[in-house]
Amino acid sequence: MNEKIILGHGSGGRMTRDLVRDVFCRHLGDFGPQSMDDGAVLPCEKGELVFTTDSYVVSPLEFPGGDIGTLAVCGTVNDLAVMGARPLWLSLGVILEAGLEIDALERIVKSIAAKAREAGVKIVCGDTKVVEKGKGDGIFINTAGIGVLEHPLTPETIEPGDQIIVSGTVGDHGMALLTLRKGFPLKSDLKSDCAPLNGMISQCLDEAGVKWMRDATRGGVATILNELSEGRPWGVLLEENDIPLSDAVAGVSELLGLDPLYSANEGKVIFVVPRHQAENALKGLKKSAYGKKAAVIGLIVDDFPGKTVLHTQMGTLRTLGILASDPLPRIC
Amino acid sequence: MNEKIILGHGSGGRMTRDLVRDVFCRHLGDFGPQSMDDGAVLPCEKGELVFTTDSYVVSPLEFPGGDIGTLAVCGTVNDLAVMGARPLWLSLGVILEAGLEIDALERIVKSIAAKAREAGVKIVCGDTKVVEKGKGDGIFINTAGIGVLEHPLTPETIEPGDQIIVSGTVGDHGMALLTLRKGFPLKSDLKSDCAPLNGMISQCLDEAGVKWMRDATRGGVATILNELSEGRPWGVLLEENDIPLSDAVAGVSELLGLDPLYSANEGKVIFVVPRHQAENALKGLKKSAYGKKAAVIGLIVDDFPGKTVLHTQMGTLRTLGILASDPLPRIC
Amino acid sequence: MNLLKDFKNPVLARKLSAAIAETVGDRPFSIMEVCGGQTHTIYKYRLREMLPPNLRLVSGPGCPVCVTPIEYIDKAVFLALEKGASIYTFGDLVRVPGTMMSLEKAQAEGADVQPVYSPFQSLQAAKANPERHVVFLGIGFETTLPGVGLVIREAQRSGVENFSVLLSAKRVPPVLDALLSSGKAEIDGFITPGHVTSIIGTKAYDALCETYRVPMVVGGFEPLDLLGAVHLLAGELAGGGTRNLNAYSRASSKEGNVKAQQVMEEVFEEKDDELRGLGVIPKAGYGIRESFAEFDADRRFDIVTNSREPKGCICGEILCGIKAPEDCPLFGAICTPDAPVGSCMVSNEGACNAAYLFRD
Amino acid sequence: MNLLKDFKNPVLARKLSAAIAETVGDRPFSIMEVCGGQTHTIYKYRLREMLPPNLRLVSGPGCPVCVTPIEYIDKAVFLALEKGASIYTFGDLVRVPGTMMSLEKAQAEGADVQPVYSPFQSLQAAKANPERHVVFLGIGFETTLPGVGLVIREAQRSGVENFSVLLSAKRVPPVLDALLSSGKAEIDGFITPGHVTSIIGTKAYDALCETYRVPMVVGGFEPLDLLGAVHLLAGELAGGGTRNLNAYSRASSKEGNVKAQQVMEEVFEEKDDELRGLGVIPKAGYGIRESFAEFDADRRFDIVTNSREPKGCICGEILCGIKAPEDCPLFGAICTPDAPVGSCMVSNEGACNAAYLFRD
Amino acid sequence: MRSMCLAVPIKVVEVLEGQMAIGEQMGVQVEFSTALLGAVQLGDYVLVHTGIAIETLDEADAQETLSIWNELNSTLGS
Amino acid sequence: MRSMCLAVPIKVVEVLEGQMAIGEQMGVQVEFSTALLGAVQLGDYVLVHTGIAIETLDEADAQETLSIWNELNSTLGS
Ligand code: SF4
Ligand code: SF4
Ligand SMILES: [Mg+2]
Ligand SMILES: [Mg+2]
Ligand SMILES: [Mg+2]
Ligand SMILES: [Mg+2]
Ligand SMILES: [Mg+2]
Ligand SMILES: [Mg+2]
Ligand SMILES: [Mg+2]
Ligand SMILES: [Mg+2]
Ligand SMILES: [Mg+2]
Ligand SMILES: [Mg+2]
Repeated sequence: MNEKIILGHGSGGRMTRDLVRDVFCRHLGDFGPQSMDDGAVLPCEKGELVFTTDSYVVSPLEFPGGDIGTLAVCGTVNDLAVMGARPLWLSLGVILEAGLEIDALERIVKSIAAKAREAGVKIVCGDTKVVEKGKGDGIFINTAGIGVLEHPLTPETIEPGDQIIVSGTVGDHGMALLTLRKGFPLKSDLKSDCAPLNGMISQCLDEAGVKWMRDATRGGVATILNELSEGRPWGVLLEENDIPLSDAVAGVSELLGLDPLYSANEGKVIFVVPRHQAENALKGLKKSAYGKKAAVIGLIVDDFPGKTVLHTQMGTLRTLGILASDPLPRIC
Repeated sequence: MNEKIILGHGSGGRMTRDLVRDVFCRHLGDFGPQSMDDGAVLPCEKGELVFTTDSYVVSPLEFPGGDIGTLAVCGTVNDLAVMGARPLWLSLGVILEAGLEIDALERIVKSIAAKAREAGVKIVCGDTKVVEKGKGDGIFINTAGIGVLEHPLTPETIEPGDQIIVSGTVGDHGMALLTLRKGFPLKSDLKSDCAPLNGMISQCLDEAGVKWMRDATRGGVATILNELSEGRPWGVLLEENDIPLSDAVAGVSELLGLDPLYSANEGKVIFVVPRHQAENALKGLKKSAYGKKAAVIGLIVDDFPGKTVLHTQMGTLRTLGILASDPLPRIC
Repeated sequence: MNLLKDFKNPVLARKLSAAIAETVGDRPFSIMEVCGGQTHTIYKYRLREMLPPNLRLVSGPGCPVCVTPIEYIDKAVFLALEKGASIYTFGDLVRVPGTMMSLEKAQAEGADVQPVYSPFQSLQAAKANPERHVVFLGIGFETTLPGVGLVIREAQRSGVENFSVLLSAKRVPPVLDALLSSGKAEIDGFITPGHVTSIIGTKAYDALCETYRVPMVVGGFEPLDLLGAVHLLAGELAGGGTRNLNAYSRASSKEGNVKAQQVMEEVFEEKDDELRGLGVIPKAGYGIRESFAEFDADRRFDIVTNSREPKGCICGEILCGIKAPEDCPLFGAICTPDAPVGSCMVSNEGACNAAYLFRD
Repeated sequence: MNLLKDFKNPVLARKLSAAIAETVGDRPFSIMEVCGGQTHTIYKYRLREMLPPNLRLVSGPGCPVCVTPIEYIDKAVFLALEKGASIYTFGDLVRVPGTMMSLEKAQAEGADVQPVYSPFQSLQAAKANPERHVVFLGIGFETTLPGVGLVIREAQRSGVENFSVLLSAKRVPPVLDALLSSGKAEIDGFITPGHVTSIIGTKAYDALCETYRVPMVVGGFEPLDLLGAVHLLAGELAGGGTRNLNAYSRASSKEGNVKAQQVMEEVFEEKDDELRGLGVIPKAGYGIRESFAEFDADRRFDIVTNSREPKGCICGEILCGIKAPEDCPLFGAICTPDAPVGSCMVSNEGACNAAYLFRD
Repeated sequence: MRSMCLAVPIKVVEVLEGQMAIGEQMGVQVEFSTALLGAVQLGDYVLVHTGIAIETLDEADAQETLSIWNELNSTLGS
Repeated sequence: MRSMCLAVPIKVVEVLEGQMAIGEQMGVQVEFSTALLGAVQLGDYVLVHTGIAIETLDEADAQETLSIWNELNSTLGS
């Protein structure tokens, strides 16, 4: 390949997936990730560990509802939790750009501490690098996380009739960051939904036979559900009217012509549960402050195998595909 | 603090340590690292894990003897190995700058695969982000690593008479990268010594009662030995004449007025072993291609408690302090 | 009332759908929705499912990104990379392939490319960064043009020297005229573009209806707006009418927005212009008047391009309503939103993009 | 032979050491090593340990970074941040604190600051980046000046327009003259700087020896060079001699490097100049001649500074040999290489830096 | 992000200097130019395209349109 | 990095165009200007400071200096 990396390669859409497959997985072979899952299940002498990593490159560094530090803890904690693990330990690698205000750095580190405390995880090792001004963007953060696998998921048992639940309103993080773009004449009370969800998830796991779950980050609910349905003998059918949406997210979506189903969340999980457990799952979720607006938004169906389909508010059916990429700001 | 981050904060010298202590450790408190060690020992149900992280921001991305990918694997593998762990799993987080050639990326990923294979570790999870051109520097890599603790070190048993061993020539990586600086009219056959040392180390551990070891990366041998001696009731005495040095490293040092004892290594370990085991340790090291030039370079002494002192080639004694920082290029 | 939600009411939609079916019976008709925004809504809500199979909806030439010649992208890339200009643009343009590269790829080569919501942002950026030259990519139909005119006027009024507009402005009526006069597309009626009509007024279509004896109805962009427009058209088609009607009267009038027309008149002048795939059409475009020449990037810079249209792309025929995206052999196989060949695959308002995104 | 290693031979060192001790007996003498590079070697190899305690080595004013006024740093920062110039500099200068900030901190504010090994690199950079103005920070004594002169001459010859030098060039003999005439420092003999002497020749010290009746010996930079110089000086001191001798004859001669002197003469002209801590000294500096005015950053730019010397720093007295670093109340407590107060703490050739780095 | 044909009804909540105004739509505020309209009143609905109001919306007309469509069920089966 | 007073003996291994040469020191090659010297010969030792040769080194002189110092043991105890 004689092409160059462009922004789209980091969009989280198909271009990212293709790059990972064609470059990383191909060359790493046996030494690379054996699945495209966000975390890896590791055989331990007794029990199994889950290990995951994410880098955070959000701009701006601080935003309503959080900052890059909040994201770095919550993102990795959530990645562990949605694998069915109890998050225990995080690493913290920061790349600082010369010129960053130490005050800003302190605020971010405080956020990290606060979220680690809330999530009950310890940051057990770290690393600091500084790059020249103009070779970074304030601060980049990598966190890797280790958890103990307590509730292995069973996507292979998913069957038509199983219910799709989302833990709250959709698209908040992405739309909140979009309205902050420099020069955009928009104002709203939108906040990122960034939150550590391991507590909420474990309450849900206690109550319901969760078969699969995933945090709906880059690419949003539509992308995550596509990952669920792809290659399966069944399909996902969503009910547009049932999808929780804050007024402001709906408003920004209309103003900018964007679809909130593709907008990133940093505090929302999609669950697949058996139909008879859906009520319990909702009850469990609503015990958490982060799950108050949880709702059943669709179900697994025999029709449309491999696809995710939306029953629109007009009563028609529309396939939800995966977007290639967005010319949008970095949001996580 | 109303100061700003400057390059010195990332030099690996005292400014870095102060920043970590005053900002990260202070705010993270109980949730942060409990020691300044590079890796963390984690209680596992059966046995103990070691978990470590490092970001790699070297410039240029490719250099004689390796590339940023080589570094990212070897650096983290070595950090695990010098904690007495058997490295098992790595995570891989990359931050790509728009405009990076995919060819270059492929070469780097191939290096990662090759070094992982050589070290016998698996890269089990990863993450890819892309930032705008001018907001990064080609590629930044973070690797976090997990190993199983097999040979806990016993620095508390170190006593006068114990021998200091280095596994080979000193300063190669740092000096090799320095000669590559844009516009510098220097040429040499210097290569980075970047290598995965877990194999060599385990051979040494089998042969000798290693009490302490450390890879002598940023800050070089002098800085790492200062970390060893600081606050101890004994001192470290080095014999300048015994320190293995390649001609080219000596030559660049003279030309640029630099001290190779402060130059980074990416394939060298310092060991402390009991006097009677030193021969065995050397024998073990020399079984590895990476340990052929291993040598005893000093010993633990009653004099100079807390200090590292050099017996110079002139026969005088000189304290080796820690440098504050260097106005040098990023080298790891 | 909520002007957005009420026009998505599914109960009313079903009523309109039934009324349409009853009105057209089983006679076959083809209706063209002129505007790309309308195409987007039709695909997004799958409105074709709500129409009888004998009533065909055909996408028209009203997607501004789609009709912009490839040379325009090449010029923008040239200004960014060779002249070091900061490019401010509607987001849709960023991924459109040029002959050598898209603006997104130019970005990876170091170009400063900023997606904006409003052309005013580009003028603000020029004022805030006097050391850089800011070029706004002024593409669009009559909906967008008055705003671009306002910004140019304001730039002159406030004496901004580091700002210019690379213009590719198109006019709907001459394009429809060309389409109808060519006789290639067999269209029985048109849904004319609501927001363009807000500016130019419904009177702009009177002559077309009369000359070509074809009914036209102004349509909005909500599902009900479009079904309402189809409903009115169905009545005309069923009864052989050729009137110029308005199903978007809450937002467009006979005269249109006179102030906006004045701004356009002041800043721009009509000219023959090329539309991608359609060729040069008399009076189909606007240029910047001599009195504002300093803000015309084309005049201000010596722009050198070497443009070639991509091989095999049938965007032109699709824009004329002669072919559908699925008729293109490249569609979905070689040409996808990840690696678009033609411009119709890029914009959310392009027929190929909508057809791909919302495909089954 | 290996000209580097052989002059580090510890056996010969011990012989010289013994000979020195025997020569001076127990009479107290103070010897000043003039050059910062010599100070560095003395600390690095702990040569004081090899001398009898009654023979005191005192660091002199020959560290170029140390004697450069703080205003010079302020000018460089101004050029970088206010004029957007690219600053090319010897690495030692990067961390020297200015009144407001060091160049390293300016870098964190966006300044382009490039450490180089040779001034030629800066001219190459100017040729390679015609859109930027490159300023080379030309500081140094006579060792360094001919190279800076060569680069300025070459810049003129090749018509480079985006290059200039911010000059702060000092001359050793007038500085020693001022030191001796002030009578403040009680120095019995001088080790004169080997590489400066390679350029200016030993004859440059003849008048000083004669006027002030003090012996001088040219010393090199290897441990044996310095011990050898001390050995010769010891002989003079013991015998009351005041000769001007050369212990570095393999690299310096009576006449010095005539070509280098010609380059200096062509490009520079002597002027009274300020040395940090020492004040203005007649003929102690160089300026750029009118014929090369275009390459003089001071002439080319309107540089505005508001410089203040740091409080409490006694660099000046240390440079005169009146005080030692340890006499400064800030030394090691408030002033360290991490947070240097004065310039002597920054350069590897500064007395405070060497004293701190190699302290026990 | 789609901006080209997109125009959204916005309720005027504040009239600013220099032919600018602030409007609201479902809790989101947007600043826009009113230079293409006559004077706007608080409470007016305007159609905003790329940060510029291009038309004042006629609420009564909208209401009427909707009720005409609603009437369709009297002539047709529901 | 220290450059200010630092000058290092370099052996000339290649003479280039334009008053430049390449020298070697312990396996490291450095390109430098010879403009301040007369013609340099292969094998000459020169003193290079900031990329510029400032003097030709006199090996015989160095040898002599060393042997003078070596003679000191005949007059002193070792
Ligand atoms: S599918 Fe692609 S190539 Fe074919 S007409 Fe559409 S845009 Fe052109
Ligand atoms: S220790 Fe610091 S403040 Fe004191 S004289 Fe030296 S440089 Fe100046
Ligand atoms: Mg992850
Ligand atoms: Mg994640
Ligand atoms: Mg995830
Ligand atoms: Mg580290
Ligand atoms: Mg930046
Ligand atoms: Mg580490
Ligand atoms: Mg490390
Ligand atoms: Mg380490
Ligand atoms: Mg990830
Ligand atoms: Mg870069």
